[in-house]
Amino acid sequence: MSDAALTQGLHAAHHPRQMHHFDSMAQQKETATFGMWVFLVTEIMFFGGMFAAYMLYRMWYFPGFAAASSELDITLGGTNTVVLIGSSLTVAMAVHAAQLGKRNQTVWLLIATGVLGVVFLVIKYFEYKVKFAGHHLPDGGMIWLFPGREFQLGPFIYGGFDVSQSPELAPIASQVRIFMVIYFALTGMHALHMIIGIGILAVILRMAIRGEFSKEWHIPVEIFGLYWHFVDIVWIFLFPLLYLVHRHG
Amino acid sequence: MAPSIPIFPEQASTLASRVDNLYFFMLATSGFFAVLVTVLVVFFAIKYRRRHPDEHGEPIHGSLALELIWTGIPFIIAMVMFVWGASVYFALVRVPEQALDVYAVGKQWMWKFQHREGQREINELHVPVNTPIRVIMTSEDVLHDLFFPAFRTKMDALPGRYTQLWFTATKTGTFHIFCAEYCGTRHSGMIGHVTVMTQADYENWLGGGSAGGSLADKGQQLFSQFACITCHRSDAQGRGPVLNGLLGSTVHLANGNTLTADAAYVRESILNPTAKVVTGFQPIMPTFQGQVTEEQILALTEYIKSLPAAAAGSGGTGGAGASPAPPTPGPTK
Amino acid sequence: MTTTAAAPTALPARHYLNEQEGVKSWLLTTDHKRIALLYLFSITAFFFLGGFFALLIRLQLLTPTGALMDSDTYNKVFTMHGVIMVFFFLIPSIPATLGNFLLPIMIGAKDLAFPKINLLSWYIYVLGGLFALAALIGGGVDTGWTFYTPYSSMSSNSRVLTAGVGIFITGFSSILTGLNFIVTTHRMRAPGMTWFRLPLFVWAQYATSLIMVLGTPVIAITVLLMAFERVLRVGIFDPSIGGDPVLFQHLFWFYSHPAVYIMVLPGMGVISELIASGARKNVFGYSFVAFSSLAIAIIGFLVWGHHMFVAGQTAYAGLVFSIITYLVGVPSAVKTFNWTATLYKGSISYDTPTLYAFGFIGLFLIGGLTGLFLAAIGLDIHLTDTYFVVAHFHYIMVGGTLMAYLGGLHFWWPKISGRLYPDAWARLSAVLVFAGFNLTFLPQFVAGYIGMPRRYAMYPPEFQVYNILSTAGATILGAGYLFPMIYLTWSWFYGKPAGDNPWGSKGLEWETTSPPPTFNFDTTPIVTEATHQYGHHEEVKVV
Amino acid sequence: MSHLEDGHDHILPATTYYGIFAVLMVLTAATVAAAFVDLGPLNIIVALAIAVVKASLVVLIFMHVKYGDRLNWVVVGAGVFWLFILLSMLMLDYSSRGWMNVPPIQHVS
Repeated sequence: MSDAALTQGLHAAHHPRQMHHFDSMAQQKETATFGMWVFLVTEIMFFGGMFAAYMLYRMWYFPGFAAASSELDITLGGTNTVVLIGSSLTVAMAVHAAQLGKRNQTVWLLIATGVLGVVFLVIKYFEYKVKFAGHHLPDGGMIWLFPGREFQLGPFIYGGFDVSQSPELAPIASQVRIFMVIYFALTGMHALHMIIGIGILAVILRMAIRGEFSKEWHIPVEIFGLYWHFVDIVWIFLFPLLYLVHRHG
Repeated sequence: MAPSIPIFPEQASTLASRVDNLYFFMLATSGFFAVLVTVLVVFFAIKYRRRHPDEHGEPIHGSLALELIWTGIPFIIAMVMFVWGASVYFALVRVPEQALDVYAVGKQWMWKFQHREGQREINELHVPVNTPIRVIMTSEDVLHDLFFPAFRTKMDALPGRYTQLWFTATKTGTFHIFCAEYCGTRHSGMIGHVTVMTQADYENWLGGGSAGGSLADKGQQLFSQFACITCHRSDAQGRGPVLNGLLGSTVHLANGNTLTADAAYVRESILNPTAKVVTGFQPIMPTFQGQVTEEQILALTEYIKSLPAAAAGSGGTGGAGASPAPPTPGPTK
Repeated sequence: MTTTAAAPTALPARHYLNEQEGVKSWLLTTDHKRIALLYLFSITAFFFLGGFFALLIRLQLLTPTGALMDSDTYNKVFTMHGVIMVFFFLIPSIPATLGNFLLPIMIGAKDLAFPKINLLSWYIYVLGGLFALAALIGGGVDTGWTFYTPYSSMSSNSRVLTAGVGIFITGFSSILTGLNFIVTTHRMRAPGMTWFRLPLFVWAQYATSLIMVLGTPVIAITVLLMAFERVLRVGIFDPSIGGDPVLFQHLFWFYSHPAVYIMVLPGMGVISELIASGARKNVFGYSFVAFSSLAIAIIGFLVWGHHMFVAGQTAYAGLVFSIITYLVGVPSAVKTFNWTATLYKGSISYDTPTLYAFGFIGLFLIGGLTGLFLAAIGLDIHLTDTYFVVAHFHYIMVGGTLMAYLGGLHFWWPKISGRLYPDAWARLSAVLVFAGFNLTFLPQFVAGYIGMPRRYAMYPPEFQVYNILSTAGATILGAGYLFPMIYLTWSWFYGKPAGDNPWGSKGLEWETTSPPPTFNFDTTPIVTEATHQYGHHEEVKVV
Repeated sequence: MSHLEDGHDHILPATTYYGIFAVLMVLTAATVAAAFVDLGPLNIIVALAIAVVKASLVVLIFMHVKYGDRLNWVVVGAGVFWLFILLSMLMLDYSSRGWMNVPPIQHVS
């Protein structure tokens, strides 16, 4: 690309990171961050479809949602909230360090972000494991994939009765089931975004270690920061919506 | 049916002409605009054709007045169409009080109709002329749509829900029934006929064959068969609410809400008994999901409807005044 | 064709097509023009595949009992026709080819903002397309392109999952294209290219991109949930365990109604350019045409419930959706009147692109006006799910979008290929397409009002005459589509060099060479006037 | 592109980030605490209100929208607005489900 630019003789000496089709570093940076923002809007709508389902079924099936939500581990969920907001802080500080051109600080803050991200996923793994062991993962036709994993109602309490022990509470069971579906869909999709984020983070960390970023050019850190913050924001909504449906009484 | 070439569907219901009038109005209005624009385009294209290669058009940039006119006029016409369409729609969805109920259940790939008098038909429906008919429908599997082109009405039949449509046929004869919502392989085979008969013919037809008695009779058999009767006793001593006079009455629920009992409530209470528990009763009724078909639910509903309203003094309160069931929580089937 | 300069004898020495050679230079290109050609090639393949299914549909319906195949096969054929035409042809058609090629040139940029993402979007499209083909080869899908639950999730025994994954993947291609266009329009305009100097095609692409970015993620998650439902029986759309099948329809149409505008808005943008160039005149009421695109894009998100008037949504929701639907009709009317007024005192050519533009106005007029019938909620009860609807949306999508696409292709082909196509053949095909189209779909309005339901493999005999007319028309239409494919391919190799500006048109794309150089312009252009200013633009006249 | 800034980042002092983090922590505690108090229908409103405040802080400060291009405000606003369209138009149907659509069965004498 730089060859073509040279032969065209269009570009005066410019920063080596400036791509051929931009006129200035400022334009390039504004373009990249704006692009990320537009992408995040699509992400809002992507989660929006699931939030729509959540809203409808919460309205219809509040008892089931209350029973199922109260079975989620609020300690683990709360810890994860703290962890994720903490990682938001570290990534914000990483961008800050990159803006100031402090390489070492950027590297360590990115590592901290990654560690917190992994901690979040590990905690999530243990939460999922409990649900899996309790057969709360709706599996439907995939019995062959999860032998003996038929959906069961673990100790979901509704109106003082254990739902799993009372056949007449079976209707609550389907409500619980729908909550669990939405829970796994939302948190699963969120966790997938975390995993992708950690993958991107690894690439950026490598670039940071190699000293590729500078005061003038640190676009990747910045747009990664935007992405990571967005994932954090999703969790900020997921936590009260999933874990805190009906904690009183 | 004679293979003649129809250009217009037969008008065979009271509302058909209202729908058609709206259609003609739309045809006229949009025809006018289509012709107007087409004539202008053709006229301009000929009059202002390019006469030599270097010619330019006149630089006319626009006119606020014209823009306002051709924003305003379509807007007004659109609002007229909306209001007209809405008024026809109200007529199509507002069922007359004295309508005769017929039940329809869609199933891949047939329509099953049940008359209250007990007749059951598949892909055939017999109705009397000049009588408002309401079809209450549901589906046993996927989405279907009951479509009567000659009556200008249709409605989706959804699994798990009741929907309805109504019509008053104005002509005797045989007309198409189509399934209009794609429902799988034999979707195009899910068609039938509605036969509109004179009142007298219809009475005869009704008298012809109702082997199992009326729909309510069938419901009564089911009521015993499923042992509903052990809890839902008419003497207000059962563990479930008295059902006499239930439909149309106000039900007070355990969670403090009230509702007006209708077919959907009855259906939900059979399949999902704990969803709406009557106040003073325990959520002890087992679900009948998977044990009872949609048609049987309709029969049960019809039976409940036929119960004398004034029994046991519980009146229209859906058994709220009955003594509450003994407190037996937990698994008591 | 009108040529103002002496006929050129050769293509320019260096241009984007010969800058680099070899398959690899195409598969790894980040040049928006080459990516546009990659798209052109792939969507043409899908168009003819979808067209083949259309032909099968028309042949089947020649006789009431179905002349060709059994119901099951027919259901798969119309589903694959719909899926391929909607997701793999119409949605990418104008944006990914003409938009990709022209948007940067029209705003005086060297490329799109994110060239690599642009290439990525093509690969994603191809991957999605491969899934669709896998579904097809693996036995087909029989749900209809709408994938309504619970049929798709619980009942159908066909390759729903594979097709769903294909649509899910292709959605991201659409999102990335839209994202690229939005960012490019905001950030990459040449000096002097203010918003109100943008060609109307760019406005239309911008409005389209908004829908792609805001709507597509919702269909992605909806299809995903449907797939979960199908595999895991999770119950989210299954009424027997508490789900609501109507929720699927809401989420589906939240995207799929605006998707109609993804298809037709770019077409409207093309027509604005064709009319302006064909009449050598700036478009009448520029800002009204520009803002009507945005209005359509935004209001278009508020009307999805008009697909569900009989689906079990409430009467109240139906009424609100009905009235908003009428509102979205107004900007479309404004556009049509402005195009017509543009012709007034123009210098109108009868070149092929102009013929297509006239055809578009005629067909879009019918498509749009019949939309008013369907928006009237009392009338829609009778019309919905009949052939009236089929005819209506084909008038919009095929009569509108496809006419505009072909018109645009003929208009910019000299720019894309650097060569001229045989004009007589092109005009003949334009006429064939117009005539064939009307013969195919006008009878369907009549059949629909009489009550012929859509998606029927067999039908009562009284509808036969309309189906015969339709099939006859489809044959002509097919020929009309085949010709351009042949003579455009021919002209790619043997056509006469076109010169920079064969139409004597205004616009940045006509100021560079044909074909353009890799970076579009030798020097960054500086824009000093609004779009399509012909003649003496200092004496601006307002009537 | 005249409206672009000169390309220099708007650099916030590090203390701002720590301050915002502290506020976010306090709000997290508040949302948990509020959930254990019976506020009736207000519970969900309080929970969402706190979440919106938290999200706004992240968007405005951590993501620099407060200091960036006006365009980014528009983009964020568009995202929120379209989500609102989706949810509210959906509710148009579901919130009126009980009004009329279910056929009441009357007594036919």
